[in-house]
Amino acid sequence: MALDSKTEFKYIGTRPDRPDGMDKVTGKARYGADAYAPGMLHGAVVRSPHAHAKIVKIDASKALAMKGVKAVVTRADFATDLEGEDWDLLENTIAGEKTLYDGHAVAAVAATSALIAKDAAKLVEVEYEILPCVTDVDAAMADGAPVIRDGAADHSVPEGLHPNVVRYTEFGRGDVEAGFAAADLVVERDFKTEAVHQGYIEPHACLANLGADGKGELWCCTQGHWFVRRMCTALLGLETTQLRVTASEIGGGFGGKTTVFIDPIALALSRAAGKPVKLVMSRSEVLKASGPTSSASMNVKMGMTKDGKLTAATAVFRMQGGAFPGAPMDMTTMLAFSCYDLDNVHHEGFDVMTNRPKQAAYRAPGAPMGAFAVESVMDELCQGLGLDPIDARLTNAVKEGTKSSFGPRYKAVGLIETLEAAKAHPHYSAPLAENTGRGIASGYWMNWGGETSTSLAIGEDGTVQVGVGTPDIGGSRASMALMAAETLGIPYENVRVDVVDTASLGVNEPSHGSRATYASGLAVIESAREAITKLSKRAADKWGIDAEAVEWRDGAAHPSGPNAGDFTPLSIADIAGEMGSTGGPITGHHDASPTGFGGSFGTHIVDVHVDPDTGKSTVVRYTVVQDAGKAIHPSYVEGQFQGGAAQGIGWALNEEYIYDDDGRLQNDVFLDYRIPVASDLPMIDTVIVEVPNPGHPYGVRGVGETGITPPLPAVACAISHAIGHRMTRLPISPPRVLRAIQGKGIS
Amino acid sequence: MTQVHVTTTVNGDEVEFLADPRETLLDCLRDKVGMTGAKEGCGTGDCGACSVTLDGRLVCSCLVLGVEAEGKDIGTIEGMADGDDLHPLQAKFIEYAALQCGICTPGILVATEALLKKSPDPSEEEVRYWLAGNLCRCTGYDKIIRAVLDTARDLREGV
Amino acid sequence: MVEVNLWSGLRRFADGQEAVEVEAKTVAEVLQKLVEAHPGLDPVIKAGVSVAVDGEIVQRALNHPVQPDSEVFLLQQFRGG
Amino acid sequence: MKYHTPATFEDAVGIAANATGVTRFLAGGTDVLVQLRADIVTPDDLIDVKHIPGVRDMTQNPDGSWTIGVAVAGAEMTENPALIADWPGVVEGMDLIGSTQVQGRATLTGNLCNGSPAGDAVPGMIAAGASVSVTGPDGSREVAVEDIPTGPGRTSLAKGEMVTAVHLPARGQNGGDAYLRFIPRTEMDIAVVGCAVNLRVDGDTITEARVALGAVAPTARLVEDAATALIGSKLDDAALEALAAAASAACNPIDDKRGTIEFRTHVAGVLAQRAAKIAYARARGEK
Repeated sequence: MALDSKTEFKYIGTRPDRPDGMDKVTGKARYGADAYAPGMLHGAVVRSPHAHAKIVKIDASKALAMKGVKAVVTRADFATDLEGEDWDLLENTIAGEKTLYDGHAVAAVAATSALIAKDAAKLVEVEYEILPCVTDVDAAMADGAPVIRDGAADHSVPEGLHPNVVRYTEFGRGDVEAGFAAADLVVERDFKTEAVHQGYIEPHACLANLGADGKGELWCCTQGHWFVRRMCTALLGLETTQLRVTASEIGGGFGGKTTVFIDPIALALSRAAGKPVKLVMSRSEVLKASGPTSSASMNVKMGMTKDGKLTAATAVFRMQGGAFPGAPMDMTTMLAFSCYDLDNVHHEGFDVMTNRPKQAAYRAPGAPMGAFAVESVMDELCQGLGLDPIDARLTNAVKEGTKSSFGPRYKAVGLIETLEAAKAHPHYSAPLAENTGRGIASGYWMNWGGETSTSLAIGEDGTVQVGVGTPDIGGSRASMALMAAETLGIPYENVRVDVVDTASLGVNEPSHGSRATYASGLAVIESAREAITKLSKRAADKWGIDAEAVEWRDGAAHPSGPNAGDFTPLSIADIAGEMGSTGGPITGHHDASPTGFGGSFGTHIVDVHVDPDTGKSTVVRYTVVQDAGKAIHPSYVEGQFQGGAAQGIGWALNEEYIYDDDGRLQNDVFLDYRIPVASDLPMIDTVIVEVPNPGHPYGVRGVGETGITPPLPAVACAISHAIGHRMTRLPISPPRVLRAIQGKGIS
Repeated sequence: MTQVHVTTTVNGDEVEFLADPRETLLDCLRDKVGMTGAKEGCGTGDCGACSVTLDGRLVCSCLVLGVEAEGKDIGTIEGMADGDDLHPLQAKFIEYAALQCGICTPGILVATEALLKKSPDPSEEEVRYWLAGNLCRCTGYDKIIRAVLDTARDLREGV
Repeated sequence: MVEVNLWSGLRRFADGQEAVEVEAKTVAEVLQKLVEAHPGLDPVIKAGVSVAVDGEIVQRALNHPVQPDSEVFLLQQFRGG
Repeated sequence: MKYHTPATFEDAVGIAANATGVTRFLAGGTDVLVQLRADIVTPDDLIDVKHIPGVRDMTQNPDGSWTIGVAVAGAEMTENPALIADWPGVVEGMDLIGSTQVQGRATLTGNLCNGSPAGDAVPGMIAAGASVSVTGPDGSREVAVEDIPTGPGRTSLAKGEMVTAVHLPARGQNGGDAYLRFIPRTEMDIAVVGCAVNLRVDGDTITEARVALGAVAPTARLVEDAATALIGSKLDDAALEALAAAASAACNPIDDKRGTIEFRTHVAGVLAQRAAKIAYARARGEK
């Protein structure tokens, strides 16, 4: 769908109050754990304390004998005929023959109270035969490493690699050796990043009710309730549409709530007990057994001439995604050099299994690790050649028509515009204090369209209700209402937007891939246009003229010109008030898998102070510049920029999964899984660049994910400049910085 | 099971419930009193989503036992607005888009209300340190801090 | 004929070629003809690929039109968060 | 789990002494509830001491010393200007524990009796020369704070014994104390290293000093060599260097998720110097 010629907007670009604001500031909004049902039971999950173990026997008799216990389920209570990704999903939901990571679910209990369920779970006796485990990506690829699951590798893996390497990719173009030979400076570095967690504040929670007749209802916090429906029905052997899934308000997701963990277990418990079952994860369960990111071991080599032109680039990404295939090495490889125009480029990627939980998406999945490595090398090249890091990026920046490093040519994109805006920003030229370094980095996320279905209905008074299927994580209902109001020409306040259940619309992909405002927004605009066509037809019928002779503007039908006739305009309320007697209800609807999503580039500037005596880093100033295409509700666009930056800062400085030699997670509480707190951060300045996306009527680009990509390298480069040593391993914790300052390496 | 009968005051109203001594005040508020505005984000006092006041003192309700509430005066997010009139902090949070997913918002509002009672003219640093125990993963805190500082200014100036 | 660019890891399934010419008017036909010409690509395409046509990543939009002069790339499947 | 609300220390001690299972005293609960939640410790008897008269009192005695009740929350200490004026280091150690919300509940006594080597309130108390009253089935005794912890999670308190009050000595003239800790974030972390310095000056010269370190050994510890490095000096560079060396030498830490041996040992010296400078300035009235 093409960009409208419209450039003047009445509602889009304004900052009205979000429709769910009142409920969220008064405590009324209902999240995953805020649902209750009559006769409801509480569930608790029995989890493996071992990273890798054979399940010899499960004896639930003592638990079942406990007063108040109504059901115990194990793997035997789920579908048995699954293969491929569905089998992986089930195996991750509840262990079969082996437990594959610390916290892997083994069984579950339903009881009349949460305390009884918790006590009963401790009485489920599981006999384990402990197996050797591996949690590090490089160790898992090495000869002699414990095999997580033989035969898990797919067609892409060349012979001779360890069975834990389950997918492989390799692509590029040109002659990289000739390119490096033409360079004035070549820099090659190894990098490592640890796994991190999305860190949403709301733990996974659901309320399930499944009958023996195979009909069920599920309330849960999710980014995509149609995905939940498909996954749960597959795992439980149900017909897809017999399960109605309602998405609660969602307390953060960032990709981590695009899959299922406890929902199928709650449904199985409900089916076994014949009652509704509520299941809520503890924070420890979330950290141990939901879906953190991949960790990565990387090598990047880039060559540059002394005037700043990149001549060649290669990258190798080894990424572990837990005990299942799926580490996002495909996205990492494709996006690693996405900022640069390269004739000679080569990528290699390995998807490696370890004894860790199955990785899930996390904001621009796979991209931040690659950006960390590539932008760090870019920075070192600029440093070595005495070039301004923004000028050097401008020399190589992709633009419309540039062939991307992964193949296709870019349509209109805004990298150059973000670089120019960053260079012009006062932050870039501000003086630096002692022991403080400045880092610059760019990043990209290509965004997504995906299956989308929306509906819109006109009320009797001319107000409008909109139903969308993409859960609202960060204010998207406000954006939908703005787009509907703009299209219909009616006040923002006259539009109500709901995230409706799976029985109310066609299939919707989750709110992932930065698609909600683009794809659901586009569908809402099209739904509104369909309704306008119908509204105009009613006016035409009333006036006795052709529908083509009716023009819709400012929320009313007008004769399109003097030739159409002299009629008093009919407002949406006028037409709606009579619709029952002029042909019935008036609605609009749109179903599509739109492909005109446009990617978003961003450039970040950060100043970091380092205490030379302790190695402690403090972010003292931060600026985000990013292309939004068109900011529908600028406050929530800024919010996405700021939130992405904060998560990236956490990833760079303090967040990490720490496993001991037995594969047990050492930091399964927020005390030790250290996400940034309010006093850790400065204000985060934002600049919204608008290079319209030609694939959306109003020019929208998704903005959610790009913002987490530049902070990793930007922070790392700032610290490297502050201390005079290149930091190549995340997190850049104080002990690592201190070692670097003391010249002891950065292990 | 030895449940203890607890009589306490929540937002000015007397309430009674039976609590197992192991249940937290948060469990009791949510599951027994029907007030789900306080959220459990961690259960270990690290995230602040369950913030309430206990005899006027800001606490994590996950770190208070339900049985300890006997005879106490508890304030929750549900008591912050005066009927339909939002507290100025609540209104400013909406106006400034100081929430995205909103799960941390009740705790942050209860905490900042306590701050402004104690310190009507806080510095940015003071607000940030006061809220260090209220984790927000969506916003990067920027708009939250601005909303608190500007509400404090409005209240001082009688806006 | 439409030239379809493969990522180089796929060369071993396509007789060493990096680009394969097929007669096709839609994305569905592109994929079908590729597999007919090079059956080794079948598991790759079944496992999921993205298709880019003239800079637009159309993923599985099988009815998406393809012109003889279109620039077509097979890409690894996209995943977002 | 049985929940008790004794009205006197005698009753509390009686319950604890006669209990057959696991017993815990509940004051602020910020450790007990976390351990309960994580299934680390589920007491059979939980004895809430907050119903005992006087446990919320902070009293300055006629001799200038302080008696702090076992249920006085950190937030109450930071709202007591006279206490802060006398013992700023003790108060800032307490104030660093957890969030504002945790400060509404956490207590000096709880932090001490939890037995964590990283408790932020403990080094300040040790440096101050604080003691606690301990009451048990066999009567009461006064114990120096540094003699309470015996190892991670362990104390010298016998079965049925409990701390009933904390005593801080009179501040006296020309004294100052300070506590600093290292954490990777700005708040909400467990100390990787903690250091408290308490000293007295005569003019520019340090005449008395006590230095305590936390999180660098199985218990918080008093470091006499560090004090020796300070006494008689004017906090010149040589004294600071000797102080750092003594502090680092006193470390016997572990590598764990929060820090390495190497890092803790180095930073103990850095913090000792920084805390000494603050304490010195305070002692000289440069507050």
